[in-house]
Amino acid sequence: MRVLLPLPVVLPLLAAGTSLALHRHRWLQRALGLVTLTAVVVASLVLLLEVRADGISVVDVGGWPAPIGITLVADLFAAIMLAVSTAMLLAVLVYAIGHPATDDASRFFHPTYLVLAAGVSLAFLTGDLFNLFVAFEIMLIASYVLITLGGSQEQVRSGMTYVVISLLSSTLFVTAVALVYAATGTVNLADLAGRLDGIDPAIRNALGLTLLVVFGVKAAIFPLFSWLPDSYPTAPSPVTAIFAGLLTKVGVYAIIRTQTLLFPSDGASTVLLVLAALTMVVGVLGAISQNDIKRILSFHIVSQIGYMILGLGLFTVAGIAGAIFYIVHHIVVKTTLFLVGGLVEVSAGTGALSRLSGLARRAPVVAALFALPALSLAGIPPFSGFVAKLALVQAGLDVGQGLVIGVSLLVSLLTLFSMTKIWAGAFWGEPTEVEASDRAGGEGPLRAPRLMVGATAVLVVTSLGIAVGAGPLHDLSSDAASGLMAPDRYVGAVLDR
Amino acid sequence: MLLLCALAPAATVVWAITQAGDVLDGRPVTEQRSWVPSLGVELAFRLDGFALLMVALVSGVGVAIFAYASTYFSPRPDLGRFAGLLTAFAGSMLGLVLTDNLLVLYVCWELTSVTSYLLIGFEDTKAPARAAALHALLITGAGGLAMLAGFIVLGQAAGTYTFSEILAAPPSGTAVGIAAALILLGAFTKSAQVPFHSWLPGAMAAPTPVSAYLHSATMVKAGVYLIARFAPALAPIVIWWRPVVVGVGIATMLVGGLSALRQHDVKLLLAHGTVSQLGFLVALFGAGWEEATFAGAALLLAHALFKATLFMTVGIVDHAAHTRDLRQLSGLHSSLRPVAIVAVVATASMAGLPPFLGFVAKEAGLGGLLHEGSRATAVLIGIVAGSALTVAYGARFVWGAFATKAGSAGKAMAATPIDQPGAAILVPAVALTVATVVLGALPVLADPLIEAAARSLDPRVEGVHLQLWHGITVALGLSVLAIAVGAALFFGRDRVARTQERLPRTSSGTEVYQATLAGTLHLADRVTSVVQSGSLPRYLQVTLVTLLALPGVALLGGPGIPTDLPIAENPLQVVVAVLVVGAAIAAARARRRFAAVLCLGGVGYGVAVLFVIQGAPDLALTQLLVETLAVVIFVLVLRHLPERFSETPRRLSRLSRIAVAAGVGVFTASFAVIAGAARREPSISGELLARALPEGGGRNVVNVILVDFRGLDTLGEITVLAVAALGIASLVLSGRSSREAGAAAHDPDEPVPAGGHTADHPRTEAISREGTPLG
Amino acid sequence: MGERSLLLDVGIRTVFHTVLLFGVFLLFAGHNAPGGGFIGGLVTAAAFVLRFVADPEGRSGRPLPFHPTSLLGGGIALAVLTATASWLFGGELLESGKATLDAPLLGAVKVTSALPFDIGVYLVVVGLVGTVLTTLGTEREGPT
Amino acid sequence: MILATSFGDVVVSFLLLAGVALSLLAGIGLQRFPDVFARMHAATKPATLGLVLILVAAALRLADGGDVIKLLVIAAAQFITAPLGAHMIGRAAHRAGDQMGPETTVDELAAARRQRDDDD
Amino acid sequence: MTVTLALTVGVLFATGTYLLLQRTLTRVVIGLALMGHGANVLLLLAGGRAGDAPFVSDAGPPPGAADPLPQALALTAIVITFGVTAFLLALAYRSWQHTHDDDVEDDPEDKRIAALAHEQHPPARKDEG
Amino acid sequence: MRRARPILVLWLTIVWVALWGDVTVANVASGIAVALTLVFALPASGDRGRATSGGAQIRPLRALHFAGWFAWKLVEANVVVAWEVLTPRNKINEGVVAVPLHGCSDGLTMLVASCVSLTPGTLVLDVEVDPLVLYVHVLHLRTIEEVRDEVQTLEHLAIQAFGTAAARASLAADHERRRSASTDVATGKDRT
Amino acid sequence: MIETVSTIALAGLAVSGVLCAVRLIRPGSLADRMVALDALLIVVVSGIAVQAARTGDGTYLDVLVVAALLGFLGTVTVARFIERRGA
Ligand code: NA
Ligand code: NA
Repeated sequence: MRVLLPLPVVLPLLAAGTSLALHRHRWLQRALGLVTLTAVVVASLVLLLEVRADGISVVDVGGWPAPIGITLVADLFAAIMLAVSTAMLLAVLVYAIGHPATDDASRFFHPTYLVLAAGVSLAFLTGDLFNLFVAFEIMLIASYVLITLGGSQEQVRSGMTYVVISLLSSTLFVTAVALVYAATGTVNLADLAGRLDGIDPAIRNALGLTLLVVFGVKAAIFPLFSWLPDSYPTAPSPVTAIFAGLLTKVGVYAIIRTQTLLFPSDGASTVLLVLAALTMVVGVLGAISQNDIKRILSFHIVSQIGYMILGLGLFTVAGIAGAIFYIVHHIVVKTTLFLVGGLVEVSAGTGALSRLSGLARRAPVVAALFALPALSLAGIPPFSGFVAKLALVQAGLDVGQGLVIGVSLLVSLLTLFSMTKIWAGAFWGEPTEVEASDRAGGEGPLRAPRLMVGATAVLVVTSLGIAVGAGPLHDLSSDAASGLMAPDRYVGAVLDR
Repeated sequence: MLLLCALAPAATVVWAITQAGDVLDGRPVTEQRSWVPSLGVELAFRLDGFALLMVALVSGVGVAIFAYASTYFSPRPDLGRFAGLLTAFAGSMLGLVLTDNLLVLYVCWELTSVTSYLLIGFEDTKAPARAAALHALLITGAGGLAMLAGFIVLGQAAGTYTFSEILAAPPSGTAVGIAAALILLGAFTKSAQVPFHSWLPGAMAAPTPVSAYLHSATMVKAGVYLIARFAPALAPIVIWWRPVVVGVGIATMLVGGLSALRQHDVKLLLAHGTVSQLGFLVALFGAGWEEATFAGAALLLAHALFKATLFMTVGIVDHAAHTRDLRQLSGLHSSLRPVAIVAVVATASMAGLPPFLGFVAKEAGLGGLLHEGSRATAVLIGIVAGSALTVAYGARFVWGAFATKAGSAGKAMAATPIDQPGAAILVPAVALTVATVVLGALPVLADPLIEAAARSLDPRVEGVHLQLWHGITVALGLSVLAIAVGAALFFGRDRVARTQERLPRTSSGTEVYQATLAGTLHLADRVTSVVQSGSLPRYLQVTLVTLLALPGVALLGGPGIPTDLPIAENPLQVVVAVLVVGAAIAAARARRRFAAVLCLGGVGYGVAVLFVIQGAPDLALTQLLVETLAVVIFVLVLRHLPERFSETPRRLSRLSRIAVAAGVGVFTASFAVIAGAARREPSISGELLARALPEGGGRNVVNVILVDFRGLDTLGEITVLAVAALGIASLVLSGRSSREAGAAAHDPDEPVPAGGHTADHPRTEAISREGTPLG
Repeated sequence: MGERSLLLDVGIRTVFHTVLLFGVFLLFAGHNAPGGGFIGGLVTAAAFVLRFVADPEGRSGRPLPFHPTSLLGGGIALAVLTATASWLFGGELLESGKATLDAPLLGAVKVTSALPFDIGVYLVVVGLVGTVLTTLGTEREGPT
Repeated sequence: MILATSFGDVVVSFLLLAGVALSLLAGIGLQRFPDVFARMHAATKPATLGLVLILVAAALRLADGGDVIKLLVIAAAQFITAPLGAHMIGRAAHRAGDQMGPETTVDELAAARRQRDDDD
Repeated sequence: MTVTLALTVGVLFATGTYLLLQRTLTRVVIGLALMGHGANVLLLLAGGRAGDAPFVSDAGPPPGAADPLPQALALTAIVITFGVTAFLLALAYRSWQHTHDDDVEDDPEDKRIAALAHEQHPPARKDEG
Repeated sequence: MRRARPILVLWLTIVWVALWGDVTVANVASGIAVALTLVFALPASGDRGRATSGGAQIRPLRALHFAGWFAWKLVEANVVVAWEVLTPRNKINEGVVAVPLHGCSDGLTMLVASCVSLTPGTLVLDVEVDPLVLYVHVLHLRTIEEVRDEVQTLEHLAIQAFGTAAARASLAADHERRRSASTDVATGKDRT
Repeated sequence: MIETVSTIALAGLAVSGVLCAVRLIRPGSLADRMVALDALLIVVVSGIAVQAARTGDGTYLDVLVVAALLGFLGTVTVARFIERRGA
């Protein structure tokens, strides 16, 4: 276990350095990336099993016991997030390699992508507030580079929005760390849990809300989300897909981790529930108003972050279990949908609904690959999104939060509406000429590269698997949520050894 | 392909028959698999009498529909898709009626909505079909979500999601009322009850087999199914249940009937008729009275048989005559005689004429209601009125589709030319008609099934039987009355039409739906244009205002700013602070890029001195070096840019910027001192200081922290630096490669340089006084 | 146009090696005195910036005697390897090793694994600034 | 390096005060002189000399030989870099056309430049 | 923790915010840098009183040693901010190459929707189904 | 420059040892190693190939003379500028004077220019090479000749103190020539 | 004695620093700001040197070395690159 825990951080970093050295050999870069991420996925899965069996796993980096050194901690929540995220990283890498516009043409793609993987893993595993900041920065700098990889005018414009907003939130993060340290004298999360307990509740609350704002920007909750739909759609498809699947969820992870461990609430948190409702509503309304597949999907990211925050805001095991299940489902499905968006762009030459039509006839495979996750996204049974929604609705109604649950159900209807907009706009209708695609003119069937389709199909199957295996997975989420609702276990595992 | 798919419902029929013995004897067949037990989702199935009736309906009519569809469509490439969707629908519908778990029921319910969406939009190149598909999906979807909430409320009140257990021992309390209301929303939308009925006529954009199957025989019965199941249990508990459900049913029956009389498209006429009949069913089941329930079960069967048949005939007419407008159809009674006969029989059943099944069912219903005494009077009146309308629109349908119409100048209208269809297409319709006739004539054949169905809904159903002839009864009298009024309405159809014209037009459900949709779209645009302004300054402002609004406000409730703070620890601190503050303000006010950068440098050096005063030499060194190198990098970039900041109109007024800035400043400063004063325990640094030399092997504790205690931070940090370097290289190199590409072939997409910054016009003097360039 | 200045050239040539030396000193001294990989790296980088400022176009030879990307990769690799070395041998990640070598003439030399780690840091910092110089630094002015 | 305490203190004090006086001169000069070239004469140069005096004072107070050599390095560096900075700023200012005082009569650099531009 | 330093932090944040809320990227970067300075000073403030440099002699740490941990954290933060700022400047340069300006433009798609939203009537949209 | 390398290595070694604070075998050895590494692995970017860039020889007495002279000028100039700063009246009369020099190595040119610039009241704005001309900004300009004289004297003293034998010989020859010509020295402008 | 003198010295440097800062902050030509920044840095270095003289502690001398060797880098770079635009 001690060997396993740091692997997801260390392996990609080592590989990133090596990949940089191999920048003249794209095939070696590709092989290295695939091998490394495969190993990381395996390690993460084994870690998940071990944590499930043996409880929280802790490694003191450098052999320095907490709170002197930095501690890596894998509880069930972290292990789940790690396993899902690394699997997505691997799948998207395969897709990127298969992309005909060769997103990995840049010799910087592979090293940066690996660094992104390391950053995401570290964010999940670290048990230290400042190290979490560092993890965020690793992840963000890699994302800055990836989102502007082509250097086109659009990318640069939207990249600026993304970088500046992220930089502001990073600065606020440092500020928050400073304030927390001023009040407590430590940055170790487990240590903080005890020390924050002793200070004035108003100050404690203000610190919690400061961190909420910091992570809220990354997680794209209302009203801090606006950067996301402006920036994500301009990146290359694989990059957008992995951002959409992972990055905001790292923010959500941080919110859940800090709010449950450091600022646990006795009952439902009104602030979180209100934010959740607004996030859901405003996000979906934004999606409805859009006319481009990636932009629509981007707004849905926002909307669905609201569901996750809703689960947290209930502050019950069921609510948080719902949130965790929702996150897992969302990571897979949202990544898939963006990959499909990329398939549409590759095969039809555009993602604008006004210029797309009749794809169901011309690209039936793509249509099927879209339809399943789209239904899942809208919470239509029997797909994973339904189970996720069901878990949250049950949890909410269980504690009498009918209003916010009502909002969430309305939003899921609007989500369905928005998905039909893509479906009707792009897949239904008279097949039209393909734009800007030299590979398939006329009205014949459209083709996308096999590797891309294959990677997407694997993810679609995965999302179906989540639905089929929803029972055990929800049990797992419940266990993870129980762990989060009992912070003493985490604190004990880190401090008392 | 389609015939092959018919094997699936056929197999279901066979299976149902094998199970029928037990079920008819009142022993439900059950089966259970686990799915998400922690959420109460169990794949529990239970075949009781009512389920058996529904299964028979879904799969029996299903076989007919598949057979019909196989001849209905001319060969086309997407028939496979059609067959798949139709099969998927049939499966979902079977699941819906078979499951004994409310949540699984919801699953199937939504699946039928989705397959319905895809089937209505099957002719996806036609915009009306797409719109109708969406309409149906949104209405039934909305209702479905309400129903889900209702299920969960109910399930949580009952402690189980097992349907049969809840019905056996229904919970009580306000929660159940809420649950009932929510569930009814689902049922009403699905079964096209007023005021949610508008989607069903629209759904006629679907190919006729779909209309026949989903939108008359099966899917739209799902709501009825739900009401039938719940009514016996909930009607006694929820006080408003009976008036609301029955009232809605009657209203729907009347509204549907009246609308049917207005239609010119015979398919739409049937659709409105379906709405009306669904209302009838809801009224019968909704009361939760035993005999009405029994009658409802019978009508359910009868309706499926005659309405599917009628749709099939409409499809044949449509294919043959290439129109469904009754003003253009004429003389089909002779050119399509077999079709006309089938249609007439089915219509007669619908209109409740003996000796068909429809009559038997209606008689049972009227009789049952009469047994309920005075409390059912209003219901009876409504149903008789509705039945009269049914007779009228039934006649209108037969006349409209098949009669030879009066043309202009008193002559008969010329017969509509037709393409004579093959005989095979009529086979399924004939089969269903035979059932209508046989079961009408020999109701005893259907009686065990109907009785078992009714009894599984309400165990109190006892000793009720289907009969063709009850003797001269009040019920028969009411039937005769209805037929007479209906006939009068048909023959006075011109006057009826004129009267309907004169009635004030209330806004129809479709208009409300469309207005809601448009309103939602507009709202979405408005909201989005506010929150998603596209302006970076606005986003930043929102972020910072949120900071003030959440933690800022929370801080106001705290202990306040401590009063015992020292002004400074060292007089120099004050001097340097003043310097830093001054340089910061100057940086904020500077109008030229380099001036701002130099002021920033001043701030950086000042901060370095603050670090020195604070006792942080490493930090001071780092700050000094970083600041210097930052200035260099600034220069490397800014040398390309114009000397002065462009003063383009700003989105945010100066005042609002100052306000936010002041707020943020006050917030951080006060939070800093408040947080500092809140400290109760010493920091962990005592340990660090103590262990740095003996265990870390270094005297510079900061360095030991960086490379040892917190080496992971440092590892991350250099990763950030390395990737930043890659990013810089990537950006600059992308510029170079695009420039090279541009040199090779002048790229027209490359933006033309903004005016004033061309090579011939060197930018304004760099070194000059603020204000005038050289003064 | 940007003429070079003889005085700047000579002045920077005069201090260049001293700055470099100071950077190296800070790197090595950092564990016990102010300094360390960052600071040493920044000072070293500043030395190259000095040389760059004197001769931005690189008319008298390459501004950097190394390829910055290799410094970045090498630095990261060195740091990660140091971090993982003890871990691979059964210790914790980033666990520092300490040893005292008896070198001829030099006497007892204390070696800690913190040093190679810090050298990695040092290389990356120099690599970053070097990258800036070879990219942003060598862009021609004027409209593209 | 350690002088007799009292005498040493006097010397150190003198050096410190003289250095600070020069530094003050720079500050005042920056405010009083009329144009950027004049201010350059007033600012960096006295301040540099002042710094060197202070460094000498510090050298007298610091016991450690290494520290004293560091001070030497600092002084040397200051002597080399201060005029370089002044030269570069002055050159840039002159090229950018910053104005000298109104009484300026001779500018042979500007003349030389004009000449050279004409030749091109 | 002193009034002076707290005020300094406040002013750095205020001026940083003021610059941040503008359109020109250069100003935004400078604003972020000022806020970064504020955050770093705040981090140091969080360590408590000023003190001697945290260097340990054989006798142990000086009794009045400053808290070393915030120093290390601030150092890390400074260097990270430096790297990111350098990248942002490169981005500003690339933007200048495209547009010959470093103003951050509004998102065009957002502007299009805002224009739609402010039409008098709800937009007539075809093909919603 | 090659000849200067041993001096550079020596200087760096001294600085290294000084930085570490005590003279031990380890420090000296590592100092030499580091110095050699730096000097040979990272040579200063090349000079501009001018003939005048040469080595140096130090003559201590002359050097002392130079230093003394410069120190005196420095103090004097500081006093003058201090006076200017502190008195209310403004006697500033600025000008830029072209000062043609005899010509010497880059290092010596730098030395002379630095000394000029370090002295309050004079500042080297620009340098021309081949032939060598310093453009000196003067705060209190009385005559152009006075400025030229002072700077040329400084150069003279510097070459005497630090120049190579060849440089000194060339300087002497130049003096001879100038004395015999005994005419006005051409202005910088004329020379270009 | 040294205590008193160095306090006076620091006060004097503080005044000088403020005067330099005013020139940096006041609107003026870029060259003016650069001169002011240069002078300010020297004053700061002087201040740290005074502090070193006062305490006899050499901890901060490295800061001085860096400032003296590299402090001019910023202003020289600015000067080096803006002069091109002026020319
Ligand atoms: Na994100
Ligand atoms: Na379209």
